[in-house]
Amino acid sequence: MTLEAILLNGLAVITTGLVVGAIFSLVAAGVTIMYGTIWLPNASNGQFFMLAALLTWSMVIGWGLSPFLGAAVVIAGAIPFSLLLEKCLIRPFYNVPNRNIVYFIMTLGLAQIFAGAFTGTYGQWTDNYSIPAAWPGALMIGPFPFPRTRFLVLLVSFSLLTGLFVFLRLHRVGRALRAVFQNREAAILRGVDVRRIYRFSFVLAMLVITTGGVLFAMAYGFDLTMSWTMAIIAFAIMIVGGPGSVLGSVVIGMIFGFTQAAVSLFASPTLATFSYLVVMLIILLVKPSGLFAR
Amino acid sequence: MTKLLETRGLNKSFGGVSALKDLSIHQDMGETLGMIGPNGSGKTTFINAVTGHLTLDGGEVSLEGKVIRGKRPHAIAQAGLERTYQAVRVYAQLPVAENLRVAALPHYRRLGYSNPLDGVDVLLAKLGLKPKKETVAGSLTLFEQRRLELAMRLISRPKLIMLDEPVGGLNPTEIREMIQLLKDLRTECGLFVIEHTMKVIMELADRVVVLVSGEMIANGAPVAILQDANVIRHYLGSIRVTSR
Amino acid sequence: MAHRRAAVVALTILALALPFLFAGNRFYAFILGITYLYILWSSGMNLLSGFTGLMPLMYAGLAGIGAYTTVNLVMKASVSFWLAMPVGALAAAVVGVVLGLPSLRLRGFYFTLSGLVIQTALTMLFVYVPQFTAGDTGISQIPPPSIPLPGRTFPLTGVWLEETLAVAAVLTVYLVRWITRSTLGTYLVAIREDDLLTEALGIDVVRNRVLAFFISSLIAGVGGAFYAHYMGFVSPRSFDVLTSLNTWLIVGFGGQGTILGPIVGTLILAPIPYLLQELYLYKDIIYGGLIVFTTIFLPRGVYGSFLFYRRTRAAARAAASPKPEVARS
Amino acid sequence: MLGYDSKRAGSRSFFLATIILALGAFALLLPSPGAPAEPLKGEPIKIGWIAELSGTWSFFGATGLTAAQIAEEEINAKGGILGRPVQVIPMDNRTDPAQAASAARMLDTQHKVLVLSGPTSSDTSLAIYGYAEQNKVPFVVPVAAFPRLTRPGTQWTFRVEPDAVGWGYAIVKFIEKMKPGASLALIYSDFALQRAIVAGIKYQAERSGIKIATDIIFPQNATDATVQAAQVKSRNPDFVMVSGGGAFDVTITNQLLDLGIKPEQIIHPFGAVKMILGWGPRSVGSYYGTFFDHSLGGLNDYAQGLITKFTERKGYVPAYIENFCYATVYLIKEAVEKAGAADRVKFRDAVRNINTKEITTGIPIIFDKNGARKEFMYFLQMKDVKKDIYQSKEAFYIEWDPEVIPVYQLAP
Repeated sequence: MTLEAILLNGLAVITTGLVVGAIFSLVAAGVTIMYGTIWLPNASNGQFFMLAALLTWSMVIGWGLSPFLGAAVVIAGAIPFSLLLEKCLIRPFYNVPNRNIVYFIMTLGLAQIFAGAFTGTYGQWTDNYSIPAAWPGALMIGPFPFPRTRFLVLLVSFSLLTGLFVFLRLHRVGRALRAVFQNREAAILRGVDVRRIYRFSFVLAMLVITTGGVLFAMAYGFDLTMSWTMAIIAFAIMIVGGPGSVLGSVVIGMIFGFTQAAVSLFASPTLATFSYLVVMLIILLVKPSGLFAR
Repeated sequence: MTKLLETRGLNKSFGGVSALKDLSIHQDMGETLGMIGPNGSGKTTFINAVTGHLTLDGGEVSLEGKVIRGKRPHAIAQAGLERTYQAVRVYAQLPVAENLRVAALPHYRRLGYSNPLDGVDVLLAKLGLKPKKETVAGSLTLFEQRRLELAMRLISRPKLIMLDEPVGGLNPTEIREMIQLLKDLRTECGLFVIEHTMKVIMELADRVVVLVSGEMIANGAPVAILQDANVIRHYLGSIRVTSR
Repeated sequence: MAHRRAAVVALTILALALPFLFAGNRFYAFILGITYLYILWSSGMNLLSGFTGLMPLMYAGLAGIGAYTTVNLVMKASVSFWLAMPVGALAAAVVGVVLGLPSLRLRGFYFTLSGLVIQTALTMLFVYVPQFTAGDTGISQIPPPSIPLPGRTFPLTGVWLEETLAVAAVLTVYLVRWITRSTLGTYLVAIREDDLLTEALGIDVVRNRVLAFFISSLIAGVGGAFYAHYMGFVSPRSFDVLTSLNTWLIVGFGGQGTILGPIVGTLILAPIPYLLQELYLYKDIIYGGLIVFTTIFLPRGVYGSFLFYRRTRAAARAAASPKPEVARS
Repeated sequence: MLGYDSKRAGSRSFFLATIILALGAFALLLPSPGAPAEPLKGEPIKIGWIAELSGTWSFFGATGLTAAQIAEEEINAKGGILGRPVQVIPMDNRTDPAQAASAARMLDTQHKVLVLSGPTSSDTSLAIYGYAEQNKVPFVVPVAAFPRLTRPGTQWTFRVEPDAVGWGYAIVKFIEKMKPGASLALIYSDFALQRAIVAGIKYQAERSGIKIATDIIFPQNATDATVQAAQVKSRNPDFVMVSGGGAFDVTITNQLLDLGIKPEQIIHPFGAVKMILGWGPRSVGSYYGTFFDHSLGGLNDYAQGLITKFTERKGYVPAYIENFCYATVYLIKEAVEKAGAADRVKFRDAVRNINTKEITTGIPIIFDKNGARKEFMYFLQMKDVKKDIYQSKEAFYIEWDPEVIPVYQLAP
């Protein structure tokens, strides 16, 4: 290979790793917050991700809004939606023993409902969804043209992740949230209103997942198969990174992103997908609490 | 003569912090041994280690001369060494009779019974649980559950039962009854009792071992222990001698 | 309980007779066949999810292993179905035990999660070993089993195939019933309720868990083999996570940890996709709605709730009268 | 079952309300299945239409069914078949082969259909193929390209769409014509269909002196192709054959363009309408294979009728999938009339010996002994893409005999 070719491939790997990794990390962060605080393993996270992406698509293609406006609307809409969900389906189980299993099964049901609704509506309209570049053109990094939109997606997701970090570390509510991560009972003793924290973290997590979906829709074309793939990947990252650990989900998310990007240079991508599952299983067996568990 | 229970140089540490420092304790046949010590002094760890719920870092454990160290908990239980838990543990969803049936199943053949529930009624009568036979265990009072717990051990005719705070959470009257009950049991099988309530230890134990941060600092007759300056400094000073 | 025994016998006879009653209409006969398959599967899964308290989300994957092994033996090595099926079942059972080992380390939910992972891995495996599975295009024209009679072989087609499934289902239910009433059954329930205590009482938790996995996976494998040769077609999609969830939902909907629960669940849920053909756009929604509904309103399942209600009433009476009678499940 | 008492799960009625509301809301979103044609007198001639009506690829099922129903209505409006109405009975296969198999059984045993048809994907078709061959039910495959559907020994199945290995053959022929000795990069998802196409390409490439620059295969449900696009770029081939599964196809295409591959270098083996719209204006200039396109010249009245009626109903123009479904219904009509009765064996023989022209395109329909059709393929170049409409120009047309290359060895 010529030097230029090597440079081209190298930059491709880096940028792809970053973009894909960032989106994975976002969704996984949402899932992990949900599980860490509320003890809610959200099997329908993939569907929520999908919902966000599809709605963005509708806004842009259907209503002809600008991608940015569409994104904003969808993300804003996520708040009341998640509040409603919390009230109807999540809150009633806050005091149920081994509620994680209950939640798991219920969200699996939820996933079915959404899947059905999607195929019954969007599925009738088209088989592939893609929105025009929000910011057309590309930045030249050496020989490698990096599409502006995906650069934007990168910026947004990273600033979001950092924001999430700072919030959890420094802000009062964020600290309370982490207190609940670490030790529910202790948090209660210290007078944290756990139910409020639960509700808050659910909405927060939903927001993060929604944003992930929106960003994905901006960066890539997508179809209805994406939801289940995303659900599994997010779970995988959560398991490996350690439930409740945003740091874990970011680190592992990035690793996932980069492996997916790099592996095709050396091995078959199919092999990569398969290896995730194996790694995940080993981690589950060796350290069920995950690598970054507190 | 062979000891009922004998441990030689037990060692166990959790992440560098040693919970048991080469602990050598023995219990004679027919003897009731008590163990006291401040919280986190390793009493429960000791039971866990002896009954195989924990893997030891080092040391020997033998029951009636037979080595049981390294065996899995169920094997040790079948060898005749059973234990109870600090927090009462019964099958809350199942009726009393079913609880006992489960407890009897692995043992009744060895005891030469044809039916796991043989002799249950006698046992229940002795523990005053007869009328509760069909009640769901979860709906029993704590005291009843403690007795059921005991019954579930006795039904397998163990050589030794290790009781982890048998009167925890009981009121004075119940404690008195429980002590009486345990006294009567001493004829049937060996008892090893961990307690904070000195009253229990004083009345039951023939001999007391004092554990402080995994080390045996004293060992002798209850009365003697009460006077032991060392013990008072380390332990008794900190608690009221009467029952809670 | 004489009337109870009578009811059991009556049910059995009915189950065995139904295929002939439905013989007139191949369509309903087919749905009946599917129903028997799911009775078999859900009873098998119930042994784990209901009586042992482990939710094996890789169940369909195990069925797949049973199915593919059998199909390969029959179609490539032209082994008789009746020899191939046990081999397939055994393969499923062995794999099931191996994949069940995590349950010895992982408690409750983490095991469920690992099951999800394993199931996904198995489905991918089926897609990417086309030499055994023909990849995602699946294996078609799988012959129905046949009984070698002196002189000629008698192919089990039409009503006889459903009858075979009926027998298989009935035998499975009886097997599970027998197990749950045996010592093993008692141990499994004990382990489900409190594994630490159970171990302390001298019961080998590991051995019994492994045993449960073995039997349950064996049943999964048998079901898989029958499925393949009844449908005449298998593809990885036949054994994906949704199938696992279907089976689980049937068990949960009917009532875990009861013998009749899975049967009730199957009778209600299994025919739905076939009877609701016209509502194809709503099927998934109805289905998902059922799952949510079950988790919220019938945490014990249809039959389970009924038993629970009866038991609580009995308990109330027990509290009142000195000579109580207790409802048993 | 879940170890908690439902009473603790809060007010039941409230939940019931919310759930019902939720379901209701979704129900409102859902379009209702297409309306059946007004019936003529007499026992209808039933076509069992097993399609992807729900599940992942429900779009193809839905679009195909609409086209078939247009044909159904036209035929019934013009007096049906042998004076009897034709009835297309839609049956969902949930994009799941196992479901397709049982759907076939239902149509056979419950509805007693004359012929099975409808699937738009290879794996569901293969499931039905198994049932049809085993139970001697005629099966006319409108849109499924996997060669195994007409493997030697096939008795009851007939494929209207040319087989995927053949597409590979056609692609290479097309490249050969444009630039002899050109180099071709392959970048595609790991699905049976794509594997078959590539098998054909590789086989014919050797013989036509086309160099395979690189061969990149993605797992199903991959998300990003930048790296692979870069790999393609760094080999700078003359042409790139792109075929991703679902929307990933669009992603690959865009990312190839991002990296400076020219649209004129890109060849898509097949172009369904929404795919073409998905590739969008950026792809103008690139090529795609097809079997029918509204922008083809000299379309007859049937074709025009299909295009107008279909566009009215769906808001987008029909392409080859829709056309095959439409034409298949007419093919069945003609065969029944030849057979003179709605009898399965007679019908099967009639299809075997049929020698006719595709109702819309006039391209001959002749089946070989395995039920494979005399094959053909168009290659079109994209000229203009708007929101719901596009224009293309014919660049190449080729016809060939199914077994000009050993399709059944290449895609067993």
